[in-house]
Amino acid sequence: MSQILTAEKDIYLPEPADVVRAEPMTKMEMFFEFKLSSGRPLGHMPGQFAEVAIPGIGEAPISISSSPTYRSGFQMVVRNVGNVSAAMHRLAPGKKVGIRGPFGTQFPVDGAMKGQDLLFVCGGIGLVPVRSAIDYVLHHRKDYGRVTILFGTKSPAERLFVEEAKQWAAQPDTTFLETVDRGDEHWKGSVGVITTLMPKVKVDPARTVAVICGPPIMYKFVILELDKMGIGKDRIFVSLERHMKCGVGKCGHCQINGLYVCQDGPVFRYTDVAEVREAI
Amino acid sequence: MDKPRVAIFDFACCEGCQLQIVNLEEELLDVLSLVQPVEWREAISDQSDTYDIAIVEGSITRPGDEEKLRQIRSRAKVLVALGACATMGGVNKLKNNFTMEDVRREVYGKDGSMPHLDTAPTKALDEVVKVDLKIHGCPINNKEFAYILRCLALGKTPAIPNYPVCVECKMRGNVCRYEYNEICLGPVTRAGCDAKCPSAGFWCFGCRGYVDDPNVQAAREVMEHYGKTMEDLKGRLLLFNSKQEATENVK
Amino acid sequence: MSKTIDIHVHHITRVEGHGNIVLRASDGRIEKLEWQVPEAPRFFEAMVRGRSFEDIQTIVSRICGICSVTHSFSCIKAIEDAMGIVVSEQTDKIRMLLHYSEQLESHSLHVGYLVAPDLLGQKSVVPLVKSHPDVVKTVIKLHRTGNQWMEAIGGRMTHPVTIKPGGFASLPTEQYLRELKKTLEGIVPDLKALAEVVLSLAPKLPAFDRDTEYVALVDPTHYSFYHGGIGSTDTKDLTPVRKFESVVNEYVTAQSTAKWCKWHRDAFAVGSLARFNLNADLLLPLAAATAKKLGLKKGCCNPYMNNVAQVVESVQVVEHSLQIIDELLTKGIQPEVPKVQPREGEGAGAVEAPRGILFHRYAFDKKGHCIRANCCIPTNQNHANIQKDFEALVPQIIGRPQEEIRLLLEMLVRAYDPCISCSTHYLDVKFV
Amino acid sequence: MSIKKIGPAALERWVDGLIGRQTVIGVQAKGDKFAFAPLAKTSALRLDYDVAVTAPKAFLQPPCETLLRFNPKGYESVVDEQPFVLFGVHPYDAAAILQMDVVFAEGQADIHYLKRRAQATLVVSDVQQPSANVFAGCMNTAVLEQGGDVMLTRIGDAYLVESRSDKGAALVKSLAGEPDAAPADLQLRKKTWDDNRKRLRRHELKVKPGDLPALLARSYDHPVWEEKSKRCFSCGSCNLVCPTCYCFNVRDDVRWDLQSGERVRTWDGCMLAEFALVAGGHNFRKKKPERYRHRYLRKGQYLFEQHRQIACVGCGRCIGACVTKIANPVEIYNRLAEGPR
Ligand SMILES: Cc1cc2nc3c(=O)[nH]c(=O)nc-3n(C[C@H](O)[C@H](O)[C@H](O)COP(=O)(O)OP(=O)(O)OC[C@H]3O[C@@H](n4cnc5c(N)ncnc54)[C@H](O)[C@@H]3O)c2cc1C
Ligand code: SF4
Ligand code: SF4
Ligand code: SF4
Repeated sequence: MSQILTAEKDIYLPEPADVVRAEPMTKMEMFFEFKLSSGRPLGHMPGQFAEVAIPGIGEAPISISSSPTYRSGFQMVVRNVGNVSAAMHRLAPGKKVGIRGPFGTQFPVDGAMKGQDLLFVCGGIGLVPVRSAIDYVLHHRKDYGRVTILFGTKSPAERLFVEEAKQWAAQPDTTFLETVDRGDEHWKGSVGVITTLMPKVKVDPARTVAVICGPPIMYKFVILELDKMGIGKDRIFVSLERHMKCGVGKCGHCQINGLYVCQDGPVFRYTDVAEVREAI
Repeated sequence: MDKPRVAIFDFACCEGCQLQIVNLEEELLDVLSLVQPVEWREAISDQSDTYDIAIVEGSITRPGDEEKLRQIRSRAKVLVALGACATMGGVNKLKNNFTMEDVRREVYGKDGSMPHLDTAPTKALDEVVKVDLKIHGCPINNKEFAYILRCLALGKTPAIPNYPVCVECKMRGNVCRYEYNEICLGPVTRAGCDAKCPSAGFWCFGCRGYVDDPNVQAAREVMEHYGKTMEDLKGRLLLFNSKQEATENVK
Repeated sequence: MSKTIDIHVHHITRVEGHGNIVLRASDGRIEKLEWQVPEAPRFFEAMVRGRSFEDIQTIVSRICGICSVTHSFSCIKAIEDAMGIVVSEQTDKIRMLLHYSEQLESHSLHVGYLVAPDLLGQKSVVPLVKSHPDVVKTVIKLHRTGNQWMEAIGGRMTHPVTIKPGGFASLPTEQYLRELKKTLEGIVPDLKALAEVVLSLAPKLPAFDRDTEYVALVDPTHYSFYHGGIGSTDTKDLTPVRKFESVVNEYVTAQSTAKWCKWHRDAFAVGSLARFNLNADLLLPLAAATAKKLGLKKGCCNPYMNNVAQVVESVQVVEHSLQIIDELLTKGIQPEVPKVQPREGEGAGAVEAPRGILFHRYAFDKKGHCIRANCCIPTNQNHANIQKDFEALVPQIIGRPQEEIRLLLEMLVRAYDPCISCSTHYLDVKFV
Repeated sequence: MSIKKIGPAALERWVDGLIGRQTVIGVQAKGDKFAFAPLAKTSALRLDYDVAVTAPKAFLQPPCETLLRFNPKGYESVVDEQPFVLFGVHPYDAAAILQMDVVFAEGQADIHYLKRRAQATLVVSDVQQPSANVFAGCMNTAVLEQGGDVMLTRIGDAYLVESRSDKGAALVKSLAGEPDAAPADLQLRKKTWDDNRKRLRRHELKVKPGDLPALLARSYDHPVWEEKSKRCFSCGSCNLVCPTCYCFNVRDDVRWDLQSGERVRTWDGCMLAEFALVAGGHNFRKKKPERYRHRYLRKGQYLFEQHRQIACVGCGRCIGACVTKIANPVEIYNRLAEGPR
């Protein structure tokens, strides 16, 4: 029989945080560093997200882009697409926001990924959450095998973390490849959708774990390629996005069939969603 | 930051929407804390040619009015259509079911041909110029007007419902008008009025216009179930959605 | 010294709808003096053809945002006349109650928001907030009371939805009526305060009399807004509403998209002053005392005094509403569901809009679809009279500075509380 | 705890006493229908009602409620802590409330619901007059054998009053002097329950509720979704009248100073076109059949997988509320049970 539980903590009450850095990255994306005003660390793991609140405007779920190994605060990258994101773009250091979280599942950096070769496949802003895992892995470099990072954007102007990516590539046993859908007069790199990069990488499917994050349309095609490479479905992890209001499994918006993206995700093992019809 | 300069204009309409602004009573002062009215014939004596936001009420029913509206558009950074007449032509569109000679003769008899009684098929503002924002309703809901104004001042896109009136009707705990065999347009009409009419025991006649994807075909199919005819449904759809495409599709 | 006056008030402000004042004179000789109405005609009478009797009120309410309740009632009464429907006493009383809410709302809007700025030397109500905060507070309270009262019984603040042929879509609860009674008792001091303000400003109202025919509804039992036949100060007999065309005698003029009217003379006036001149003996005690205090006497023919009559009427409607509420509460509200079988026929209805008598006529076919309509609105009935007032007033003031002349003419127009947006007119009605 | 038997006069005395002490939300006439609303006098109480237009959940998760207030200093929680009695809740609606209790308490507990719920005393009343569309008998919710604070059953002109919790005991304290129900009365109550299990079946479900999750799980591609949803208005009525639906939206409203205001939550529904729409315009359930299917699957399969309870209590409100008559779960379940055509 049910009983009524009572809790004192209001799960909807944001905690104040200070804007430490707010810097434009591209035309549409802005980089932020926040610090909880209480000084307490956020306590997240790579792949998790938090709800960012701007009084009067609303709340939006935003991935935490920095690794927990980065201790002076936490970082986010926000694309200006609507009300909260636009209001965030108007923020400057010294301003405050509200934070709830961290919420959701994490990339299994201490589980399935440990000791394995890693293949990260990111489209556009999908690099943002994955960056927390990349940084975490590179921070504990010895614990993992080969690291390959594939990154695709629509155009050169939309590339994210350009300087950091150079440092990733400079790490031992680490490859960073990128491509753009459409180049411009300065672009000398690869042109084509992200799947065109995949034949260029050689992996040992038996010891590789793949992580995918990007726009909805990308998953199907990348998974087909991974399948061709022989990487098992249970060795693939995806991070998914849905409409989300509460972040705590109540509002009903983020359901993918029976799964809640805010609780069961955003990071899913592909075998757990492969048969879930609305997932990918 | 300077307060945006706002001018309010009206074309053919009953001016009920402007009245709703007046009906904000002391909140009008709050409105004035956010914007500076520079022209508003119904309430103040000033008139001006320079403004940032033009709020336009009423529909276009005379060729000469199109020119005036274009002029307003060219002067305003933002053009807001206020109320059903402006957003979709309103009841004035009923006229379009007749020829213009016919309506002139019907109302003015043999004098109907006098030049100052000239009239043309009714148009909503966006049939003449680009409209940046629509404030729905006949009349508008002044709480929504106030909300929209605050959103704009905050730099926020206001959330204008894109779901049917039934949602608000259920939230208010009403008994559905269909239970009394009345034709209610709630299921195809855009919410945002707090289901005012069904809450007062009257059917929704669609004064906020259709939702983006109205299932008019379904409305047609249910008529028989309630002992009504297509004509009954069309007659009601005509009030505020006359000559709009989706109505036309109801054969 | 030759002096030329050229006044062209394009779209006079602080009125409903569009009207122009044109005056051209040189050396005291008037060359052109016109009250023009360029409002876009909206052709309501043509548009309602073919529509069901159930939808007519929804349409014609939109003739005017300020007197939508009145339009609704004239329309519903005409439909009921055409279909032989007699409503219950309860419905009749609640309708009067709803109708009064609009009188209070409109009168306080007009006196407070639109006219007061003239008398207090401001361009709008906005600066009054600082200069005369108490006046503004009183006006807002009265206006809001009227609006909330209208919304509670009519379902909406403007364009009511509860008024149906045969009765109401939903009835006010007894609890609401008790609350309303308290509210109305509560605004009596505010009405008195408003009367004081008007009293103090009355000397600023221009002294200008012109012998005029006044026309209004007259009912022997009470100061009427909703019942009765058509009365005139020029005759003792009442004309039945069904014959209203013989009263208004509409005609088209090049000056106006709205039609003009005349009855016993070349023009007549309707509105608060007309009602007062015809019904003053039936005022309830507090309203009668207010009239006395403000020096308003039966037979007054200064059009500027219309605003004073509006204040008296505001008191009257509140006083009468309190009586009606008591009567309703004594009997208790009985549930009633209007059921109407449409039938072929033709009928007319009239009620008093805040700005004067309003007539509607409709003819229906067997299925209850409208085949013909005619609406004659009060502002139209006043247009010719405004012109006549102009012609009498201007020679008296022609020597004054142009700005002053202009203001006096604007004030005159505003005194009539014109509601020009209701441009709907029909000529040569022939019903078969 | 003993079960009391009280006559109409005692009932009136009792309820009048309650009204004097706290807010009592009781079922009353609303035109020719019934609704829960604050009760002013016992004579307005209509325990013979068929179904309340709006489910009593509206008093636990209101259509619009303030979660937080904010001002330039920050956010603060707003919780409602006024005690009240929900009087006359039918067993199926009570069953729905017991489900909501689980939803809002599990995982991260929601204090806005829970605090309000903790203040509520639930007086459950057996159905006297089955409504036109009720099928609670098929969903095992026609009778509430356990749960709630007080259970009322009408026996002839009298009521049996059973207190089922400490809160219930406190509520019926003033009835201490009333006679205990005799064994024959309890027999009659049992008969009423047995009857109600049979009577509250205006629609007959041809599958056992326990078989629904599996049935739904294999019906994802059934043609009925497409077929029926052609007539769907996406009006959400079926969601909003449902006593077990709890999905919500959250939005901020500011005052004129543009700095202070409220974060409010409102009812929402998965049938509404923009329920799964994200910024940038991608809609994860863009088509009507997808949303239509989701509603049935969520109630009968997804939520069952989560809580082991079917999120349908057979109140029949959705059947009546749907203007185009496509929201009848029994019809859909029976159709699915017939197989893939
Ligand atoms: C787990 C997760 C992680 C995310 N991480 C990032 C990130 O790191 N950086 C980033 O820029 N964006 C991220 N997003 C997307 C971001 O949440 C949306 O772009 C944001 O909600 C848009 O809010 P807005 O107020 O700016 O737009 P609005 O003006 O609110 O318009 C967007 C509309 O979609 C609704 N909506 C609700 N949830 C979402 C959603 N998840 N996505 C899009 N729209 C939504 C809004 O309520 C609204 O109706 C993430 C989303 C999820 C679910
Ligand atoms: S009354 Fe109208 S708006 Fe309300 S639920 Fe019924 S159809 Fe929808
Ligand atoms: S219920 Fe319908 S007619 Fe009434 S205000 Fe709302 S949209 Fe307009
Ligand atoms: S009530 Fe009917 S029409 Fe409305 S969303 Fe539900 S199924 Fe569709």
